[in-house]
Amino acid sequence: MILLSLQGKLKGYDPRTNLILADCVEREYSLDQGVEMIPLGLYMIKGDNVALVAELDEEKDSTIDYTEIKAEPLGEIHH
Amino acid sequence: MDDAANSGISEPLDLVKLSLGERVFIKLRGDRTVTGLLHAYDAHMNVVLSQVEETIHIVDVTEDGNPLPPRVEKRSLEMLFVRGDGVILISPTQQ
Amino acid sequence: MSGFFGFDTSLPERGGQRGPGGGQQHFSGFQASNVDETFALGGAGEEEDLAVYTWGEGGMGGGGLLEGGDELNDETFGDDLGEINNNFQFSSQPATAPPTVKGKIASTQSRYKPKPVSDPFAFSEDDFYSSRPSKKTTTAKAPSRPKPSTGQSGSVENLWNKPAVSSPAWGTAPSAMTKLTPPPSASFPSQPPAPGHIKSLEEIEAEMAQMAIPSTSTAAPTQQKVFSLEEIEKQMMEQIEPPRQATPQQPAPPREATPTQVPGLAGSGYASQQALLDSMFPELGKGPSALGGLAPAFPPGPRQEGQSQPSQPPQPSPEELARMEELHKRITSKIQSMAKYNNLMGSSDKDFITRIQLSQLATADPYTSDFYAQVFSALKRSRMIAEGQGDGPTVVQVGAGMGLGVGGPVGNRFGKMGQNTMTKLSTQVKKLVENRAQHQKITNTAALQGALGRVTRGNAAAPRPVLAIPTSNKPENRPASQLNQQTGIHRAALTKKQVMFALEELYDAILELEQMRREAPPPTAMEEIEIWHAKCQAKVDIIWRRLMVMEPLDISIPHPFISLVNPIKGQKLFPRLLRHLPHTQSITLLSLLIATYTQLDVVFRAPPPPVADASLLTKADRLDRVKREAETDSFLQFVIPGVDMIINRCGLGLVAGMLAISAQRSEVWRVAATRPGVALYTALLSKAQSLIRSPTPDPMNPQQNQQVDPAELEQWSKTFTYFLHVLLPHLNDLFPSSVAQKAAFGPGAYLIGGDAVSDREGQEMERREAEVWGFVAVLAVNAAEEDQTNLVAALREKILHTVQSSRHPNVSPARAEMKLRNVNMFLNGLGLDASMIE
Amino acid sequence: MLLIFSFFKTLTDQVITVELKNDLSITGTLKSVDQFLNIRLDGISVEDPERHPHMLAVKNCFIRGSVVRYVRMAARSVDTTLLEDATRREAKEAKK
Repeated sequence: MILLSLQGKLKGYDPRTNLILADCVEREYSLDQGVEMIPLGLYMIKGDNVALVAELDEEKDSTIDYTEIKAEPLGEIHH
Repeated sequence: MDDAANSGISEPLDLVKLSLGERVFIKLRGDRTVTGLLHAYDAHMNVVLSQVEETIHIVDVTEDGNPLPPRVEKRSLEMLFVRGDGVILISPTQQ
Repeated sequence: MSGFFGFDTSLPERGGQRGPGGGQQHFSGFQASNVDETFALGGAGEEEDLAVYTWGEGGMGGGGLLEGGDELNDETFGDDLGEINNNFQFSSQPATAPPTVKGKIASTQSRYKPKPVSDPFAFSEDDFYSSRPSKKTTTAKAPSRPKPSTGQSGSVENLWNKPAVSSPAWGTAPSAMTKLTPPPSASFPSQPPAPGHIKSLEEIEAEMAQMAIPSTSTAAPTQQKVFSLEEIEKQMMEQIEPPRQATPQQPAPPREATPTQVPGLAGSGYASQQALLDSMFPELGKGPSALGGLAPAFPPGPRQEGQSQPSQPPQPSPEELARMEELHKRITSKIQSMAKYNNLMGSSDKDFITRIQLSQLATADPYTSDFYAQVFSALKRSRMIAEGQGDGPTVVQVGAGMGLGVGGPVGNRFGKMGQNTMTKLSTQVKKLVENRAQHQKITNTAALQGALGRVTRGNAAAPRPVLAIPTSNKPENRPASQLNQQTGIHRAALTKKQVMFALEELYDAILELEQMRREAPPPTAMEEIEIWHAKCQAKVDIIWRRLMVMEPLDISIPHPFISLVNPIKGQKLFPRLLRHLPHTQSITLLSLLIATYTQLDVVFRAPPPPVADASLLTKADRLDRVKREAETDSFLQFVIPGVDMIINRCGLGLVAGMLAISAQRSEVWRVAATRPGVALYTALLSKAQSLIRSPTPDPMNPQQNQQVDPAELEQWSKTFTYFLHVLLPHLNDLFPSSVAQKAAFGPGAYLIGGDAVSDREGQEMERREAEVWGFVAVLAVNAAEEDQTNLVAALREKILHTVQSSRHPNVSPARAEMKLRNVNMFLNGLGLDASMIE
Repeated sequence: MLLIFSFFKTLTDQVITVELKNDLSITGTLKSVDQFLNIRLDGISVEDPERHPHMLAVKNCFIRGSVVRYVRMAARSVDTTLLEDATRREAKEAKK
């Protein structure tokens, strides 16, 4: 399972948590250099890969300088 | 503990039912074990416990790959829900 | 409206004039982006209600459906069918307008006319929201039109189209998920091939072509030319056509019902179950009518077809039957191999399944599936009202007896829901429940055994584990309650497993009884009251038997009843038991308890008073003490109040008798040295005293001041005096502080003596002391004159020590005050006071 | 069958901590739950922000039931005796 932390506009969803995200940007976290933002465009994500859907607080997000943030990527979900 | 069979116990869940309100030991995936008072369970092995002590067995590995001696992390929690898909084993604790 | 995610998830309004280019769309939450053009979405506007997924609306293609039940067509298919073409819209709402639009915008509405009824099956607010858009948007967004297959126009493409179009013709379940069961061979003119020779498809078809069975039925035209599978299907459809048009209610197609007709095809459980569901929810969904009302044409229960056949055609000869059978098998396997993609579930099938699941869940009695939430919020509400801040209904009562949501005005998750949606939801749920209630009366569960396998309501939701434990019937493994009746006068005590099992059986019985009590019939219905009362009584008897109180006194050590009350789980059950037991039985129970009091863990293994310095103890010892303390506390919290309740309803004679039992059966001072012992005796003595002081007015003649029955009084004072004399020499050892002092050795002794122990532990010690002082106080009150002086004499140094230590410099004022209060409890009873002591 | 769902319903508006199977622990107020035990939390905070800065700019979130390992809550928000009774009823219901 790829460990994406995606950010995008939620276009649609269903009871199985299948999601449609527009203007997707992948945030790649790493220990050595800051967060890398990779634009991906329009994504349809199958529900069972989704762990968590969070609402982004836009202004708070703008205050964070992601080039400074250094962290391991999110851990894998071990079933 | 004498052997289980009692004419009233027809399926494994009945054994778990005997421990309602009693202290149980639960083995979980990810090298974790949990003990606590059992207050609820269902067919998926979802469980609600109180006065819980969680033990995590960790084996750290140094860069050059040789494992350090295993260590144990303990946590105590007052009320805990455990999702059934992580549960391996439930048994009454030996008092 | 902020839905499940707390932000507006509703999707773009469906613009009025929307050519293929798509105008600017505005999300209420997000700015429009060019994406919308490429991915024009079905409207999910706020005011536009939900499109209830009428059964069968799924991926049905455009025209070309040779379906019966024409009168339903308009409502189902709308007027402008447009010409028949290969553009089969798999999604219910084609994203772009189909080319042949005659003026009117061919929005989904006109084409499929789904009824705008909000989703009736949202179990909770979240399903309501999360399920709503999906119906409208996600499926709508599925690639709406299979791109005109450029190169690949081979049979696979048609195959894909074929089943979608022709499945109804096969007379099976009217949905994309067609388990292509073999066509009813009845309408299949067949000439059996020569037996024992493997045929290829062409040969089979060739045979079928030359077959010329003098068709008795008028309808089937017999053509001579070789026809491909498609023609066979078309022919099939025509044959199925006439019977339905003639008399839709006619039980079976007029063709002779040959034995090779697949049993259960027409009245398959699937169809009957669906008919059952439609009868349950006529107003909620149009039912299969959208697909030409297949179900009614095939009444459930194929069995009657056989018998009620009007004209009996000449029976085909047995070997002809065998040939038909063999041919039939080969054709079936052929068709099946071609149709292996067919068993994907269309969205309409998923909704059908959901409808079944939800019909299992809807229940008139909210307790069955929502017991914890219902009772928890009721308790919370009553507590809030008790504290005076209760304000108005906090459980959202949606529909009669159907508490859907939880949470007061502050946590009311329905706060955000519009009022009309609330009323709509509650009316639908009410209809759902009422339908279900009267439905339960008429159908038996057999009807539910449809294609989904045995769907019995009871455990439809819970998986039925298969593993069964072999039961060995060694004596100690038989259930506790039966065990005791047969075996000899003395046996081993119950094992922990047996005790736990017996307790669980008791709990189940108690829960049932409590539920029964809740469902008392209305006071007016006299005979119902009789039955109900008898039922409750029967349940009480079962509970009484399971308590094993009537077992002989020395059957085992501990007595079976005592081993039930020993674990905390048993103690917790005690008060709930007493509520249901008649007075006589509870007295028997109490006498047994008192007679076997010393067998109780909390008495036999009573923990020693808390030692000032816990470090003196080994870890195991400390853990054991903690456990025994917990058991004692729980005993005092659960069992003693029950005991007090029984004692309060006893007369003086009974109280005297009970004291006598205890004095006779156990060393009184050992029992009195334990907290449960002190509690029991204090209860007995104080009840006796209150009976003597202000005897209970005789209900018959309340004015005449009731005199204590002299005989009982005599019996009581004799028993009490004996009890006191046995106890006197040990009075000092009853106090936890003196026991601790004696037991402590080494540094601990100084700690206790110097009272330098931490204030918290000190106060705990004082609380324990208070219990014993209370006991000796009630002893003093009951004692005759000279006994009181003996009592004071026996306790002299204890009183002095306590008073002096209360004046000790490093004793906290709080603790000192507690000490004085304890001593005064005793002294005031005798008209003395601690201050008198200098 | 819906015992645990019923249990969680009574926890709405209580503060709980959800521990995921990738060791990410999120504390927040339980806003709603469904029968798959999907959870919606408001006003969330991550337990170990240095290790998990991924959610710094997040206020509320939806957690899929299947990725949850534990849910921790205050003992006072649970009536254990009632819960045991409810479990016994559920067990009896399942055996019918």
